[in-house]
Parts: sequence; C-alpha cells; structure tokens
Amino acid sequence: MEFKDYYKILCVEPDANAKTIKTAYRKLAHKYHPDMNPDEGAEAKFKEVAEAYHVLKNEQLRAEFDELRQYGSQSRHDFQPPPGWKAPPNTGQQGGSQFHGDFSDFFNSIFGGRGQSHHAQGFDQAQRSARGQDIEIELPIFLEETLKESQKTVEFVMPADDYAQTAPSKKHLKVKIPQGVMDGERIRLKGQGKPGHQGGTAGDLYLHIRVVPHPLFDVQGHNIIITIPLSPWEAALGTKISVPTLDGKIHLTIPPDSQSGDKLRVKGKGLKTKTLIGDMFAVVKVTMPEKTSEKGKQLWQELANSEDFDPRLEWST
Amino acid sequence: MEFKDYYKILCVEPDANAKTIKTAYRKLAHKYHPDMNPDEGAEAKFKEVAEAYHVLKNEQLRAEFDELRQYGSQSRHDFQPPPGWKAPPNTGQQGGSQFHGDFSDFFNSIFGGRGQSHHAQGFDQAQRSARGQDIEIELPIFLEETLKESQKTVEFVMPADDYAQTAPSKKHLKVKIPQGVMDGERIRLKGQGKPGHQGGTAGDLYLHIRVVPHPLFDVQGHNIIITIPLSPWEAALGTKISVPTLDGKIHLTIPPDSQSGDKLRVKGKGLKTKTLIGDMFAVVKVTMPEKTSEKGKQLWQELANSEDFDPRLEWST
Amino acid sequence: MSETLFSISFDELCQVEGIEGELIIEIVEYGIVMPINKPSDQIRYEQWLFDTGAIHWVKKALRLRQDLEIDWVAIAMVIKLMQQKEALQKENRLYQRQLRRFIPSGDLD
Amino acid sequence: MSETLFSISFDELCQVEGIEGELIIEIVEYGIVMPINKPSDQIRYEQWLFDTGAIHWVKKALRLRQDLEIDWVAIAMVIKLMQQKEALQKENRLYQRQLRRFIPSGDLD
Repeated sequence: MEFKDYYKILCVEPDANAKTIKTAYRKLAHKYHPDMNPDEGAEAKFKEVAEAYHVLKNEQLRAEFDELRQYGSQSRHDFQPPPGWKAPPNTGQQGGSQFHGDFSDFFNSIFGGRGQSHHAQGFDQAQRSARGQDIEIELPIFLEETLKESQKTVEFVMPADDYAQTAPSKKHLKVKIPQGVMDGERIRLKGQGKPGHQGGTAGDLYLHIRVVPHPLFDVQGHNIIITIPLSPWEAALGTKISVPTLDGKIHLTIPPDSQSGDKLRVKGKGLKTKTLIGDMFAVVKVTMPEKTSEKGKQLWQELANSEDFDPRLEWST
Repeated sequence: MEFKDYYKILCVEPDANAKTIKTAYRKLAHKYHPDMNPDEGAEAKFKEVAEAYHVLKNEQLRAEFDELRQYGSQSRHDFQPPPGWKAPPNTGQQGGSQFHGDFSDFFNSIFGGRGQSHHAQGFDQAQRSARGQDIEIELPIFLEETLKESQKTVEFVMPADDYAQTAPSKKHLKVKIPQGVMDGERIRLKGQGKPGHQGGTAGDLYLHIRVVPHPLFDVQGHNIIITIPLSPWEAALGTKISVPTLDGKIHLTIPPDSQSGDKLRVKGKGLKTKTLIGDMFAVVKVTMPEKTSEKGKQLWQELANSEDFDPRLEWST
Repeated sequence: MSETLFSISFDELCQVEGIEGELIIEIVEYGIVMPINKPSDQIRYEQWLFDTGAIHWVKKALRLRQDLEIDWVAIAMVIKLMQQKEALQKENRLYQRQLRRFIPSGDLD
Repeated sequence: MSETLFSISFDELCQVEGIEGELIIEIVEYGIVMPINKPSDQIRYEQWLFDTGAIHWVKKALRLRQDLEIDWVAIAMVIKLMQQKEALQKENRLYQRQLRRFIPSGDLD
C-alpha cells in the first residue's frame, strides 16, 4: 500500500492552519469535482483531495496522521501501519455525499470506519436515519414505446449492503412505463432502492429515461421530423408514397415541383401524452441514384438542354 | 418623485438586522443580476435592489433614510425632501461596478453624491485613481475583411464626463484591424476610452468583433463551408462550375453521380491568420427547378422508367 | 409490478436526503427548484410536491454545498447555469442529428 | 491611426480595474482566467500578459463578487459555466445556420 501524504495532495505545508487547508482544498475541489469536470481521472483526483481534507480538517484525525506520517515517510511505497496501530475494523462506507465516505485502502487501514461521519451539517444521514439509498439507472426506451403505456423489465445491480455482508446482486423488476415519457425525464419507483437498515424504509429507484435515437425520426418537443428521400423525377412530377410513422405507414402526396427542404405537416402523428398530440413533419430531400444507366445519361443530357434552370442564381446577384 | 421604500424593495421589516438585509439582498440580486438574467426589466430590478442595499447596509445612510421614511411615507407619490434637508449637490456617477453608482433620482435627491463610494474593498477606483473608464463597443466585420489587415473607421459615443460638464459626444476613430480576427475576439485600443481625471490616464476602447453572418459561407473554426446547389443533371453527369470563395472565384469539378450532402474540400480557401490557413468545404445540394416544361415532364417520366432506383431503400429494411 | 411515480412529496424528500425541512425551504426560496404546485402560493410547504427531475437538482445542490462549501446564492447560480447548459447540449444534439441527415459525413475535419 | 492590441499586461490590468495585484493573482490561481504566457510557469506575475478576452471575464468576475458577494470558488465555477454556455450557444448558432441551408423554412412550428 502506498503512503498518502495528505499535505502534498492539498499542496500545503505540514504546519498549515485550518484556514489555509480549507482554502487549498476548495481551490482543488472545484477544479476536479465531477459535477464541474467531466474529464477522465477528475473524479479520482477529487476523491483523493476530499479524503485529504477529511483527515486534515479534523484535529484528531490530523494528529494521528501526523504521527503516522513520520513513520510512513520512511517506507513510502510499501506502507504498513506500525505494529500495534489500532485500526478499528472497517465498518464500510456510509451515505451522505456520493463522494465522501468512499475512502482509499490507505485511509481505511489507518482510520478504519472512524471519522467517516464528519459530513457537513444536515447531511449526516447515516447517524439519524437508516433509510436505504436511492439508486438511479438509465433506461433506454424506443420512441415507439412512448406512444402508449408499456411494460418493461428493468435489470440493475443492487449495490452491496452498507452495513452487513450482502454482496452486490442482480435485480429484475417489472415496471409500467407511462404513456408520453420524454427523453431526460426521471421515473420514481418508491421503495425499490437500497433496503433500509434497522427498520428504516428502503430507498427509491429512479429510472432516467433515455430515448434511443431513431434511425428515421428526430424529436423536437412533441413533434417528430422525418426526412423523405425522393428521386428527382418524383420531386418533379409529384408522387404518392407510403411513409412510416411511429404507428404504421401512411400515404403522403408529394406535389409536383417539390424542392429539397420542403416541409409537409402530418397532423397528429407526433408524440402523444395524455394531454397533447404532436405532429410529424416530412422534409423533402432530393436524392440521386448511385449509378446512371447509358440511357439515363442521354435523358439527363436532354433535360439539361430542355430546362431553363440556373440552380446557382443566388451566386450571381 | 416617488418615494422609494428600500425596506419594501428588499422585502424586509424596518427593524431587520444587517445579516437579514444582506441575505434578502443577495436572494434578490442573484435572480435579477444582468449577468444571470437576460430578461427585459431584470437589470432595472437589480439596480433598484442594489440601491436599496447600498443604503440599508450603511448605518449612517440607513439612519438618514429612516428619518426621511417617516416623513416620506405620508406623501408617497409626490415625494419631496423636507424643507431644510441638506442634500449635497449631485457630483455625478462614479466608476467601480457598472451597476453601483447608477442611482435613482430619489437617491440623488436625498443623498446626493454622498455614499457613492461604498464599494467593496478593492474596487474603490474613483477615490484611488482617476483613470478613465474602459468602453466596449461591438464592431461588425465582414468575413472577407478578416483575410488581410484592413482599415475601419469606428464610430462610437463617448459617454458624458463623470466629474465635469462634458456631454456625450460622437467619436470617430480610424482603426487597423489585423488579419485573421475571429468572431467574438476583442481588440484593445489603448487610451481611447474615457479620459482620465486629474492627470489620470485615459481608459481603453475595446472592439468586440462580430463577424456578420455571410449569405453564402458558414464558419467552423478556420474552415468555411459553402453549399453548392446543383441541378439533378449536373449531379448525374458531373460538371465544372465556378464557385465563389472569400477572395475570388475558383473552378470546381463535380464528378458524375454526385449525391446531395457530398463534401468537396478546397485546400487553403478558408480563413487566414498569420500562422494558419483553413480550408473551404463545398457541400452538394441537389436542387430542383421551380417549374418543369412539358418536354421536361416527358423526359422525367422516361427517366423514371429507365432508371432502377429506390430512394427510400432504407425504409424497407 | 412496481408503481411508477413522477413526483415526490416534501416529507419524502426530507427523508430521502436526511435533511431538515428548513433546508428544502431554503433551496426553494433560492429558486434552485420549484414545487410543481407552488404557483398557487396558497400551498403550505408541507404540501409541496416536486417532480422527479427536481430531486436530481436538489441532490446536486446538496452535494455541491457539502463538497465545495459554497453558499446558497452561489449554488443557485451554479445550478441555474448547469440547467441552461444541459438544455443547450440537448438542442445541440438535435441539430447535429438533423444536419447529418443532409450531410451524412457529419462534422468537418 | 490607433494601435490595436490583443493583450493587456499585469500592471495595466491593475490600473484598469483599480484593484490590487493580489486580487489578480487570486483570480488566476482559481483558474478564472489564465495569462497567455503562463504555461512556461517560470514567468513571474509581473510579466503576465492577458488576452483581451480574458479582461472581459476578469471584469465580470469582479462585478459578480461585488454585486453578489460570492467567494472566489463560486465565482470560478460560475465563470467557467458561463464560458461553456457561451461556447455552446455559438455552436448552436452554426448548426442552425447550416441546417437552414438545407431546410430553408428553418425551425418547426
């Protein structure tokens, strides 16, 4: 086990006072906090900094650490607590912030479960209540599934018990997904989170809805958008085509002389909630064949000769 | 002049202590601060709140206000300071924050220029230095102008002098705009801001570059993007076209069987700085004629018969 | 079959986070989150209902306060900006997806 | 003809805002802005140069501190988020403009 010099981690001198330590911690913490820094490694760095602060801001822990530090600084890379060091058994991690209470092996070997409840005021869940923690998982949903109430089987891993000896376990849960859920919404399943301790109620399970990007449809509010590829002759002559919607095909009339980017509105074929129904917008996209036959080349040439059309008129003005 | 009840503005009782007043101010201020709230009216609301706090946080000003308040609350809508009230002459607004020091007529009528220097520590510019204020203006620039150093005449309004009696005045300034300026950059013109006071140096003028959206080109980093409208026959048969760039036209070869969305890279025709030159990307957009001739319709029909092409193949898989 | 909910009550929220009701009232006063039944203003705080998205931000606010020791005004500003950022990112993804339907090769490089 | 500059020195910045050099060092330490010649790290603060965009953020940081009485950690977070928001808005505008070249009628409604 590597010895962690908490002073070095916070970039402070070993004789720094409480205020200096706090300032140093906050300077580093806001840089690496997972809510502020999505970079890989930032969270690990934050935890290290938080652990250092957790020890150094507490007079008693700091005194114990100082004692150990004199001993530990001699055997930096293969640190063992001195013989007779009374590390209480690790009582495991406890609630509060998702970051505090998640300490390194080094910390646990010297402090054990002690000092893990020094959370800021108001957060000291572990001591006041034994309600189980909430769990949040992402739930991918297909756009089509949002049209009506659906049933899903949700699979997730229930983390290990905080206090006792249960291992992480796979859970299956049948869930009713209401009509009209939107991307980014959260669904709450009361009491399906971590079990409580000593008669406390269980936590909740949150399903964070992620609507899977659809190969054909884009979502904008309650409306959906579909791109309609047309051959140039379909665009020129107009046509009737069969167009997919979220619930089955419909027939759509393309007027003659349609243009790339033209937008057709199909009422009521968007997303549905209990209170409102969105529309579908069909956007024309003129698409060329990958290859042209010899006959085709000839016809294209004839069109070029016959039609009076400057597609780049805007460039000459 | 309307009487302003600073207590009401901060939603506190007239006997509120300093801490309560500070909390009340901050609660309102963060909601309406122009850096946080772009809504119309937010800035005016913030200024009102800031003025109330400015008075109530200062013991002496608060005492004076309390005295006036008993008098003023009787003539709410047509408030005049009591006869003999010693309002010093208004010495005008002073620097610091762009919000503090911009007080209402009501404030000026009772406090005059007094109490205007109660800025937070470190900001007390007006008392310690008489350097003129910086001015920032937006400078619209055409994309073409960024390719090489250019000259511009900048027009702006020099605000009225803080201390003396000069009125706002129109200024003209010839400016060298360096090659390669980018949208959002700021150019500093040293000493062209507000004149200093009592031998102080003048402030600076900042030009905030706004590259005017171009009718043809979009900018992405140092590259520019142009959409190339092609007739379907040009896309099918290929062609040579003349394409505008930021500095003159170039010839571009469109290969046969080009597709909407195809992207051609034209090296070195993007934006230019002293150290690097971007590229131009030409994106094909197949465009239909607005009208089709009778001959054309016949040819389109023949093409439809001759070519084996399903533009919506992706829908059937 | 588990019951699905889209809200959480004031009482439940107090239990969830193990925090005082006062703290939640504070969070609401600073505009960090808004009860879904607040506008009627007659509602007493014991009757407040929050949507499940709000819980996410309440937890984030508490975490920031604990981990960074910043005060409520600052937290309110940070949370508001984070929410705006999230909305912009979502908008961005939509535009990008739409654009790719017309320029399949996507972003320039 | 006025001379155009893209930078401002440490000394000049102290005069501009009428603030102590210590405050500027603080602002840099919190990562609110970065001198353009900082990376070499050998540079003493008296030799720092800031780009003219940084000044904008320095001023905003000072204004927020004065107007809202929030501390440096909070200001650093707020400024960082504001900068990210600005970048996203810029990206958004580009996508929207590009999209309108293919769908002239623009946004749906």
